[in-house]
Amino acid sequence: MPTTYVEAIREGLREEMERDPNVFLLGEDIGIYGGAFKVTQGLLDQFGGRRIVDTPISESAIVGAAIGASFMGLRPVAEMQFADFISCGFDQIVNFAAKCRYRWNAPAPLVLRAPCGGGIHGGPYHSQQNEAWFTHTPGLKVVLPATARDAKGLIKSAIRDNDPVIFYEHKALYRRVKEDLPEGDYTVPIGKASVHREGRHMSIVTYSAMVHVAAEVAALMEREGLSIEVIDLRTLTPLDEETILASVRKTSKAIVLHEANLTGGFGGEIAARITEKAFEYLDGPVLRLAAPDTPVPFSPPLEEAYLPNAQKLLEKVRWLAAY
Amino acid sequence: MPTTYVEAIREGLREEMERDPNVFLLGEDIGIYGGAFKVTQGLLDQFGGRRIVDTPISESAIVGAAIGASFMGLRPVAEMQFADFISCGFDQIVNFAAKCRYRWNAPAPLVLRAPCGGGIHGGPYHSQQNEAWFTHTPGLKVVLPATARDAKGLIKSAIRDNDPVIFYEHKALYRRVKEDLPEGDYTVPIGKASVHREGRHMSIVTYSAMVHVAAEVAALMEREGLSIEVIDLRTLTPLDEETILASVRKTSKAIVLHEANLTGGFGGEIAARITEKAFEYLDGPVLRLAAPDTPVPFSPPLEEAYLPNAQKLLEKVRWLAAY
Amino acid sequence: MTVAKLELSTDPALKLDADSSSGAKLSPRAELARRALYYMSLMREAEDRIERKLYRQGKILGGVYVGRGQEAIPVGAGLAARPEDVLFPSHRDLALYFMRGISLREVFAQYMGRAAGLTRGRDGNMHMGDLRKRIVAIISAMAASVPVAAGAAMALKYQGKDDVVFVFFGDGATSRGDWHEGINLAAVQKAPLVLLCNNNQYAYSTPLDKQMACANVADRAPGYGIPAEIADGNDPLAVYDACERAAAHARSGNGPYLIECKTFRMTGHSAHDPADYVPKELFELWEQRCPIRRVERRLLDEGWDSPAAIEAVHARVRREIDEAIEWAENSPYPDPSELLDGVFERKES
Amino acid sequence: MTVAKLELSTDPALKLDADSSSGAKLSPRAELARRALYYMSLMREAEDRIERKLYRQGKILGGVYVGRGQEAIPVGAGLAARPEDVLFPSHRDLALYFMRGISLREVFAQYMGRAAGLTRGRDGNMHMGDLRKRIVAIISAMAASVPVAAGAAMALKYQGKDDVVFVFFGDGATSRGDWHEGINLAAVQKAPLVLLCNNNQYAYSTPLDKQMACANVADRAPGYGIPAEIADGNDPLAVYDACERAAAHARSGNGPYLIECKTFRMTGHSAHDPADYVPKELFELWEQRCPIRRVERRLLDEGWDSPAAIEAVHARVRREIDEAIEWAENSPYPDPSELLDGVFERKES
Ligand SMILES: Cc1ncc(C[n+]2csc(CCOP(=O)(O)OP(=O)(O)O)c2C)c(N)n1
Ligand SMILES: Cc1ncc(C[n+]2csc(CCOP(=O)(O)OP(=O)(O)O)c2C)c(N)n1
Ligand SMILES: [Mg+2]
Ligand SMILES: [Mg+2]
Repeated sequence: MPTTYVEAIREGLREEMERDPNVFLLGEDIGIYGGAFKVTQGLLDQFGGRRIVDTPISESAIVGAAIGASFMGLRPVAEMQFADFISCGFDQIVNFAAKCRYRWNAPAPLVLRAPCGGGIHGGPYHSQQNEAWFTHTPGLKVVLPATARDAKGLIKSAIRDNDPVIFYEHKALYRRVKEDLPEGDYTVPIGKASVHREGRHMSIVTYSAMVHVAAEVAALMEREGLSIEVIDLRTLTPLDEETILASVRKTSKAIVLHEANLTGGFGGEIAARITEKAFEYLDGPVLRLAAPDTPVPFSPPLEEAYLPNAQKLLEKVRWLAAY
Repeated sequence: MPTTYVEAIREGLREEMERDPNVFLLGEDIGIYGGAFKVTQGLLDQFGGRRIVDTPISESAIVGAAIGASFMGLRPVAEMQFADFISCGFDQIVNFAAKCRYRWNAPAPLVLRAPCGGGIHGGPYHSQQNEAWFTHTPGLKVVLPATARDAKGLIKSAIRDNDPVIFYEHKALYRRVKEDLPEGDYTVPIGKASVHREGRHMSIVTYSAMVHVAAEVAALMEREGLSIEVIDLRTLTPLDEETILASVRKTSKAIVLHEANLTGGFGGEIAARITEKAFEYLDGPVLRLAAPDTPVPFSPPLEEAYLPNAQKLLEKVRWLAAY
Repeated sequence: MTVAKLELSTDPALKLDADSSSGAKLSPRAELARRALYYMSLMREAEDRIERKLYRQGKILGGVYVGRGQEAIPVGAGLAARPEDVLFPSHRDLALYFMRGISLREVFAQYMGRAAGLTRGRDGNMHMGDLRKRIVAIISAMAASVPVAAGAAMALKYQGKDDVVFVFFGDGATSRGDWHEGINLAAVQKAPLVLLCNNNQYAYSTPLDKQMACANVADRAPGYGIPAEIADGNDPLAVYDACERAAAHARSGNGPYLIECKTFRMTGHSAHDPADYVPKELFELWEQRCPIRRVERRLLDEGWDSPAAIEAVHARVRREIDEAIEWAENSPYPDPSELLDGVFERKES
Repeated sequence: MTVAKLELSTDPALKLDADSSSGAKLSPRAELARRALYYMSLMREAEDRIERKLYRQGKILGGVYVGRGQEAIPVGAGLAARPEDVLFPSHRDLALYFMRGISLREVFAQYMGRAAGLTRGRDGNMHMGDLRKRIVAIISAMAASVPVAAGAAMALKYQGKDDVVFVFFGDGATSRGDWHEGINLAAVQKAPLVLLCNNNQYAYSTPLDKQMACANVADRAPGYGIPAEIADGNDPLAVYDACERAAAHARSGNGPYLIECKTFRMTGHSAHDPADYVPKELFELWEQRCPIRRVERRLLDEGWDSPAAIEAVHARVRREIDEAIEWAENSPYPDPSELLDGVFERKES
């Protein structure tokens, strides 16, 4: 039976809670309601209110409390109801959690789960893809799975990791992607990209929901004889530069694709690294496809114009192929 | 009499307050104390407590109040005591101020002044250079003057601008750079880079305190026969791409330099744009020099190892010149 | 920048008196009750259509939040607010928009993501505002409006005006840091701010006792050195009276004033929430306190209106809504070519 | 991860009794007073050296904040805390570090940015902590420790322990959203949290009445449904007694308890602030309430100690400090090659 992305995360949480009595969850409406996206559904029944803690509407206190609990040896997994509200707990994340190991050798092994992304007509405050704020903050690991398999394996790794991990779950994937998962306990390493699809002529470097857009385009172009390699970064920090560079050195052409806004997005970082470290291999400029520099609009025709999609990617692919 | 950077900002504030009765200042300890860096010294005497408002320690309320006052037709200039505390008002900045014009046509013409940067042994919480969080947030203008002349001209433009402007003042420049300023009322446009020094063989694209590091290296290399053009961006968003590209198309080699952490810094954006839009002109990879991916350390030998400086830049310049 | 030109409300309900069957001059109290009935009915009916029809028909996308059973709060406050007063609605205060003269057409267009909505399709549902009408759009982050409202109130004082700001929020929102910072700043600055809490006893699925350890939101006021009172949130006239006291306090330079309206959320948190976690008895209990039925009874008991006149109000509301929905459904979506406009001011060149 | 192994404090002041000239067994109260004197003297003298000597000599860089006149707060609280209790000091609580067995050498090395400091030169001055000793490093953002302390307290409850958390903050810090959110969460969770406010009547240059519109920080406690009391912040035994009550309350599962210590900041905000904005009379008034002089008088009046014994304490303190400063000055700076270590866990490979 194929497992959906949302079930995969839930199973990952469940298994880790069964394995380690120090793991507990906190967040808004995660108990009896099972969370706004039902990720934690059923966990209250299984683990009780001591380990599934409904909090007041206080993102800063949620993050702060997770830090404090992690100092005491617990393994908190905090949910932001939407990634958009992570900005309400921002200071705790970037200044407290991110820096405590470096400053005074106090690790804060916590996980911050953040349902992100557009395509659900959520408008400017329920669609954000704001990972770039955190990839620019040393001390945070930023993880964004694209598949059910990775979602489960990475949430488990995140919980076991001894550093703070921001775990972005793409809302549009929760119930849309599914697959058969390996039996039993498995993890997917943080900091390792995956070659989602191999190819020879061009690399598309991407992550989260956009992996599926890239795969769609790769399949289409295959028929036209263009072999595209799709790199799913899975983790942005620490970045698996090796896998990216190996791919680009092979294909000599690269497009970086993400759903976040273009300017200042992580795509700039990737493009810059490719250019700096594989300059001699490049047979064309590194292109970027990302959302334009506006808030995420609500109305369907606007949101469609906003989000990167296969059609927009195809244009870039064709242009670069012809370069 | 040359005017220092800090005096230039103060004069800019004063002139705008004299010009427009809707301009007022708010922040912590900006009144009788004149601000932690004495930027607002003397203004309480001249303008009184109605227009120079000392607030509680509430960065979120300071930013929020500035937004609300701007809706009512005022021109608030809010001070963050250190740029490091801007994360405490983060949600108001990125979600309220940045998006209100786009969403419902409600401009928020406010200025957020933020003393930033290292070199003063401030440690992790009094040295940050965190502009990249905001350059990735559509709707915010991000300005970072490097000279006294620009500091005055840009603070005046920022106050007159009809969009929210984050104005980063580099603490290490406050009393270190000075120059003769134009007489009377002048402004420097937001969104226009300046060619700080012309050159033919290589471009260094930078901003804020690092402009002076680049200029120092350019002067040194001049003697070795390498002519370096130093581009002072002054504004990061909206970015003056034209000036950057024109320079790189002329020199064919570029280094991007900033004090902020490397990964996810704005340097990636600049390098990506150069590569994408001037690929054919490049005679070598676009290099970046930035702080490594750690918090800003306190102890002098560590801080020195952390901050980009002339010596580290020279290495990159020589490497690229020889490419 | 030229400051938004004010277009202050011509209250549509004023027309009620003219329409009224009885020619006799009504007492001010009776007029208030009538206007309250009209606006509460308008809000109830509009939201019922939104939540129970248009949303289920897929004509409205995204999150849909309604204020069923809580209409007395925006309506009571809206009646007390002067046209120059500035309103910061929260997500269960739809009536405020109508009371500020924003048309049903614009509101339905907004909910349907059409170009004619107040945000031209850029934001959804109740995320709307109009500076010309002195009504400020909420953002999603609970309580984020409170510091902004504090700043608006500081500006009114700066400008030497005796207008006040009304800011609305739920019980759950009071847990947020912004709530605390905003009230504290306004209190220190003695800014003219009326704070209206819709205490509907739940925040999404979270009941009050998991949100706060004090009995009343009003118990927080002494910590800011400001007065507070608890009002019957299901009686628009009680809310009105409290707002009159609060606004008088604020207008006289005494600073903020907190009103906690006790009420109940007669729905799930949003249209997709069946609210299984709420004990059924609570819905039954509070159904009997329906603010609309209550004001109707009052109108009848006091002899201010006949059953027929009351039915006429509801009928007029339904008519207006039918018309507006039809109009909105036929209005165009925004053009994708506008996507990039208005992130920054467009500079004339 | 292996959780930090606890190395609980061996209280250096315990040695005082052994050293004491009088062989007679002291009452518990007398012992407390003596230990208070030692730690207050240690903090005062260490900070005087830091602020008035080392800083001015350029041997200490960055910001320097001292707690002159406010020593009774960390010392009274530190005496009441059990070794397993978790401490979250603020920036005027240096004594807590000594009371947790962190050496003067480590502290001076920390202030001078040396490798032997608790942060190995990565952070400065009082930004230090040691999980093994259950003392958590402050970050600069005022009140950011409060939610973190709330979480630590939740964890102690989760673990079924009867330890408590002490979190320290200033009057100005109470304006921050984090203060509100952290206390509210702890209150709802009935987490064992003792909240200690150092109300020294200023936040940098900002006097209380520009920081809050209520008379006392303690007035905020009812808004969280928690008890509060006001203590004489210049009397370590009064602070101790209040902390005993607070900790007993928290240990019994009753949740947070707030203590507001009224005191005065006998310096500028930091070493570079001449505090011209503070009326001179206030310094004179509060000088008479010096907590060190006060506990000395008590020791003498009660016949617990002789003038010579008291002088011996100060002499011992000076000796210990001289030694530690010399050691720290001669200790190495961190090696720049360590710059990149420890952002993340180093993985054994
Ligand atoms: C900062 C923030 N966190 C979470 C949410 C998600 N959310 C939307 S409404 C809501 C509950 C609000 O409760 P309350 O303030 O009592 O208002 P009510 O919905 O009951 O009227 C939550 C948790 C949000 N909007 N903002
Ligand atoms: C969020 C934040 N804003 C501003 C500052 C700068 N700052 C450092 S201490 C201080 C005053 C603190 O006052 P209070 O809490 O009363 O403590 P005190 O210094 O009086 O002991 C300020 C404004 C800060 N550290 N954190
Ligand atoms: Mg509620
Ligand atoms: Mg203070």
